[in-house]
Amino acid sequence: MKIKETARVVSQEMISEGIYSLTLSVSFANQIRAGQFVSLFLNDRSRMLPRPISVCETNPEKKTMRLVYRVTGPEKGTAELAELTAGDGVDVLGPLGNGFPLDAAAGKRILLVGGGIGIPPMLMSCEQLLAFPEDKRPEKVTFAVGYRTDDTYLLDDLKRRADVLVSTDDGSLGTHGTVIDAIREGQADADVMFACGPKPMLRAVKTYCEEKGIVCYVSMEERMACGVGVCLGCVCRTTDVNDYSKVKNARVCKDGPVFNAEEVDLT
Amino acid sequence: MKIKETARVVSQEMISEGIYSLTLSVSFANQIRAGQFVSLFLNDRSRMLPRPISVCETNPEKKTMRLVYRVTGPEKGTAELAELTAGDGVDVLGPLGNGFPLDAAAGKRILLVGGGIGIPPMLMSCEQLLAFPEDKRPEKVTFAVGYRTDDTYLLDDLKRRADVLVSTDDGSLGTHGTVIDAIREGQADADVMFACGPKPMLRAVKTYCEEKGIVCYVSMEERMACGVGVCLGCVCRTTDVNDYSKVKNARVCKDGPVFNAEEVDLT
Amino acid sequence: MNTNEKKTAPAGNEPEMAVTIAGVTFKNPVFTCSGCYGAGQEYSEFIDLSKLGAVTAKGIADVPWEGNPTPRVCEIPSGMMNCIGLQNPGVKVFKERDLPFLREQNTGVIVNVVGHEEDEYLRVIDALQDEEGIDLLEINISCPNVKNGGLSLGTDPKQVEAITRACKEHAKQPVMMKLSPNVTDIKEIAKAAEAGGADAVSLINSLTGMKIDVERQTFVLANKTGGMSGPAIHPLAVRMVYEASHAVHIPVVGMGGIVKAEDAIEMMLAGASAVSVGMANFVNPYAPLEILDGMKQYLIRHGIRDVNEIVGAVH
Amino acid sequence: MNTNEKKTAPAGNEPEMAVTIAGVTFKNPVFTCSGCYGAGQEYSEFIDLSKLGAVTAKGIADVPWEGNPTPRVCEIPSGMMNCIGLQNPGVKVFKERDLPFLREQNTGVIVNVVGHEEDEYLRVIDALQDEEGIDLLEINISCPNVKNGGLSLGTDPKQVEAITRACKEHAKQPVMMKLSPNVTDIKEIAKAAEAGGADAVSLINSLTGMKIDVERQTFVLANKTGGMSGPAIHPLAVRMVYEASHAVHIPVVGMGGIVKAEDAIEMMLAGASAVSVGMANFVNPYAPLEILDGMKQYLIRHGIRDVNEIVGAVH
Ligand SMILES: Cc1cc2nc3c(=O)[nH]c(=O)nc-3n(C[C@H](O)[C@H](O)[C@H](O)COP(=O)(O)OP(=O)(O)OC[C@H]3O[C@@H](n4cnc5c(N)ncnc54)[C@H](O)[C@@H]3O)c2cc1C
Ligand SMILES: Cc1cc2nc3c(=O)[nH]c(=O)nc-3n(C[C@H](O)[C@H](O)[C@H](O)COP(=O)(O)OP(=O)(O)OC[C@H]3O[C@@H](n4cnc5c(N)ncnc54)[C@H](O)[C@@H]3O)c2cc1C
Ligand SMILES: Cc1cc2nc3c(=O)[nH]c(=O)nc-3n(C[C@H](O)[C@H](O)[C@H](O)COP(=O)(O)O)c2cc1C
Ligand SMILES: Cc1cc2nc3c(=O)[nH]c(=O)nc-3n(C[C@H](O)[C@H](O)[C@H](O)COP(=O)(O)O)c2cc1C
Ligand code: FES
Ligand code: FES
Repeated sequence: MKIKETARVVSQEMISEGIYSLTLSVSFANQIRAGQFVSLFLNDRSRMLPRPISVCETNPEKKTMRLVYRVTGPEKGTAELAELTAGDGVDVLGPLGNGFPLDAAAGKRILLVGGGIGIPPMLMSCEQLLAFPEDKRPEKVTFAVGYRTDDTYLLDDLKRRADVLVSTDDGSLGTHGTVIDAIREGQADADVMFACGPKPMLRAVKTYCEEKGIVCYVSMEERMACGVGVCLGCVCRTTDVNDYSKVKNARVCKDGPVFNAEEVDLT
Repeated sequence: MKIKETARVVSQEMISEGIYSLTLSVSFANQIRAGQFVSLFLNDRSRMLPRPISVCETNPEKKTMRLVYRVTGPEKGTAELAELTAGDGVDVLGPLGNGFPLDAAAGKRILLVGGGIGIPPMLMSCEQLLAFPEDKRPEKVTFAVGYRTDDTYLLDDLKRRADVLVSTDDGSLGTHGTVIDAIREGQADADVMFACGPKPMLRAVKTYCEEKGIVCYVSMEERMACGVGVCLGCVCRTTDVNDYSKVKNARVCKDGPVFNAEEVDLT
Repeated sequence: MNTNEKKTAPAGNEPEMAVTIAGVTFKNPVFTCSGCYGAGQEYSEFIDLSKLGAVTAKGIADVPWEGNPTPRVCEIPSGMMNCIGLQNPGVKVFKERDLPFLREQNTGVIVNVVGHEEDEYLRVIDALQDEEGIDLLEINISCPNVKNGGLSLGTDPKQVEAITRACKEHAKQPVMMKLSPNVTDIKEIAKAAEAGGADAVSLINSLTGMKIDVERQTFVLANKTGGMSGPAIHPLAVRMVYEASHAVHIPVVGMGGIVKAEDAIEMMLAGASAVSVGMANFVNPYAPLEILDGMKQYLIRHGIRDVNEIVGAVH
Repeated sequence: MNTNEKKTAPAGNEPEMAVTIAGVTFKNPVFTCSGCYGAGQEYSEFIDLSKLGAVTAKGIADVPWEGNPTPRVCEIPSGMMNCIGLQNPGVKVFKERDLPFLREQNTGVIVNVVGHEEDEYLRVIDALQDEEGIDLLEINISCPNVKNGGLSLGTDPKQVEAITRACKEHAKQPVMMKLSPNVTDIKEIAKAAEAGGADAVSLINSLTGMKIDVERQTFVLANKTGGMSGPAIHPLAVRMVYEASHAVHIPVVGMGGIVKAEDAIEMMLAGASAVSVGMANFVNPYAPLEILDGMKQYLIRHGIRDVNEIVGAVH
């Protein structure tokens, strides 16, 4: 059940240059699936649209969720979010979207691929996969993550949970190049891949999976208004006519953000 | 010299139901004259216009000023101001307007008349009059203040400085009726009167002063935008053609807020 | 909808909230705007749709429309812009999938009709002729995001009168023309709709604006321009509702930047017989019901027994 | 102003900021809006006026005008409304008191001319014919707050062309027509001004809105309606500047909701040759200079040597 509520800030810290980790107490913490997101609203009422942010981790007992986000610029809405401190209130709408199809990874070797600010939902995907009952647990979970430089974030959190292949744009850490380069270099065989990151990365991931016959799910990003599927603001192109829209469009917020890579047109 | 700056909140407290006392540290604290006001701006950027508030007291050594204001409603800008706490920043433009002509009271008996939220500038007028050199000091300073009920504010501050005549609308304290009733009842003779309050009160004050031959200055209130005299939003009607405007209008923010009662049309 | 069912006497000091537009009685004057509410399904997860005066469905054409490329939405001060371009699944799917859902909600149902040219509008209207449970047809002659058609159609009084007349000839349900704010004289346009036989007018649609991304030196929206909505356009909407309602004798449904009860009351005081809540839903899915509740409080506080008393009360 | 004095080569990597409009060169493209800057005096307490491209004085009529009753201003979401009603001391006092002050500031001087009907405009223009130090006349045919005249004059292309022609015949200084946004097609109006011989157009004036005090059930502004300005109208202004600048060959001065450097750059990318800062001054008296500074930073950051390069760069 989706809900709009005022969440309390439990804590916030900067975990890397311009990257913030925000823990919020929300009533729906234990209903969130990996790959889902929430809409955050600003207190400055001149800025009305939501900031969609993926959930990075949840703590169902404490009823909290952790978000990790980038401040996109000094005057931006995310800069206002970065000023929140423990005890403050922030309006949240969620949980939104469909999340990754975790069952598709049951008993399989899965690669969790995150580029840049697409890394956070991979942490939660891993958590939930590892929490599967013994018989359904994936055979192997591996992260493949790409950063710009060695100013990384969440890397320790990832390493604590599974093997991590790292790439950096400038070669200062791990494989010099893209996350696909890291995967090739690490010879990380997989049956299933979940990916979240910038469109060029998703495109490369899709191509790689096609080549290797890997089942691939990608999390898409688009500008949003409603976040719940009514405004049709956030559509992405689909390869076939979409069942809901009856045209070659699907709503990222409602039909996604996670799609089977074959369904979406990433060109 | 007028200036726009971000002032720090030194302290804020509610001093009566819905009435707040806000102390701000401002660079221009020692340049403020009694009867002048400042424009406060909100942090919510959807609400851009200033909230003009009279200065109630200054502390030139500490470079602070005290404002006392009423929250006009739950969703109003003043409700946002009431949430400020020590350390917060608030944008201020000031000092604005002309202030009371204190010299007019030198050696005279003066009545400082405040109604409702018009009381604060009277405190500062008294302060500055009592700070006159011995030979210029008024012969007598008396306050006459009107409240709605006995839920008063600033009354102790006033009493510490001079005699106070009080009226209340409901008769729960002092004279039952208007501040003019209190003045008549208190037989407070005066040569000069400074008044600030709602228009009906100012009208009554003007009539009373005409009747008694008292020199009378009133502080006017009007909706403002610029606060510095350019927009012509805040004009009041004048009895004669105004020298600046060349019509029967004067700018409350720049030519006022204090006018000789004879100059302004209070009908 | 059964009219008698809605017109029940208010209990205790509950003010009377029912309003009648074009002969149709709605439970209360709080509707939702077309394009901001899908066909009701998604927001039914948040609120009980039967508490609304009416749901206005997203604009429906005779065949499915793809709409514009993305980005389709962006933020502007105190509002948003959109250039959805009227993506919709076409009237056939609407009838089979969306309308049955709406019919079950026990709420007013308004169907928003779009087209590039007159014939397309008429085909949609024809397709809806025999459908039960449609209270009003809202004819969108004002969408700023469709190239051929849309704007020019709704900004020329002669064309407005002509298309209204044509719609009326085909429609079995009452017809409400939805007007564009991108005009010099809204009075003239409203009068043209009335002259063409419209049963009501609704306004305002979104106001055409533009945003440029200065760092990337490109338009923010794929369509270059978009329709502004939200509080930013509310004072314009109030002015136009005021002018239109004084120019015509048919009811006016007011919309544009309504986010709180005060805004809705303002619109009705200006002359609207009902109001419609648009982008406010995106910020707060409970907005329409909070607005309805706030309106009731207001009426009680002011000792007003019937919401119809405030319609056009300030003039 | 001496043109040669202004057109000095920029030092170091300072970008070239001078712009030429109607043959007059201004130091930089940041002006202040009429009605939002008096005649410069008050804000000269805050900033050095010689750093501005130009000051546009408050609208001046042939005789003093009282303007409208109060309240004349109110707050709206992300902006304000006003119904000042063009209060002004008349052209005689302007010439004797305000113009001498402005002349001394070493800044561009634009005089905004108002009237109820053509003759009144022409009398002001005639009275200014022999005045030194006026760079441009801005003819306000778009003020929404004056009953007889104002709006209708500026919304009818024929009338716009006619009054422009008449003004041009009388004016010794270049003429810039100030256009209203309350029109269906701004391109048509801009073309009419061009056809009438205008040297430039400026837009937008404020957008007509209305606000009602629901508790008191009265109009908030004494004039019922007022002109909206501020960020709320910025996307509309950008769209109209874009459309107008693509419709005519004369320069466009853009205004409407500019509060920060980005807004000004956006306006110029859309096609404005210069921009004017209005109500932003009320919120921040240093705004025009902060905007100018931000524009320079932007040009440097993007390696652009001359501000004129960004004019109309996004299309
Ligand atoms: C499903 C989804 C999940 C996301 N998860 C994360 C995450 O976990 N961490 C993270 O840092 N970022 C995430 N993003 C991107 C994030 O939403 C944007 O970076 C953020 O909205 C930018 O807001 P701003 O206030 O900084 O920028 P502004 O420019 O002030 O934003 C203006 C408007 O544009 C929207 N917008 C701007 N950039 C984007 C963008 N890239 N994608 C979508 N909307 C945008 C904003 O939401 C806002 O409505 C996600 C986006 C989507 C669609
Ligand atoms: C010179 C001057 C001195 C003042 N001094 C004081 C003071 O010392 N203490 C105090 O409590 N009040 C004072 N006021 C009144 C105070 O400015 C208003 O109560 C306040 O602006 C209301 O703002 P709001 O956010 O509560 O209301 P909102 O309704 O949210 O305000 C909307 C807009 O209207 C303006 N406005 C609303 N009411 C008034 C009003 N009565 N006068 C002027 N503008 C108004 C606001 O400034 C704002 O721009 C003074 C007013 C003036 C003109
Ligand atoms: C995303 C979006 C889609 C819209 N689609 C339609 C539409 O299909 N048909 C229509 O008549 N109006 C459409 N509108 C206009 C709204 O119905 C409404 O007239 C406008 O948004 C003003 O109301 P608001 O400010 O409350 O949003 C749309 C508006 C938005 C924001
Ligand atoms: C208080 C006020 C007074 C104005 N007076 C005039 C005027 O005298 N002449 C004129 O052409 N425009 C006048 N305007 C319109 C502005 O010049 C400008 O076109 C408009 O405010 C949009 O710019 P902004 O959003 O930056 O304020 C006035 C605007 C305001 C807010
Ligand atoms: S954001 Fe509205 S449909 Fe996705
Ligand atoms: S508020 Fe602008 S002149 Fe007084």
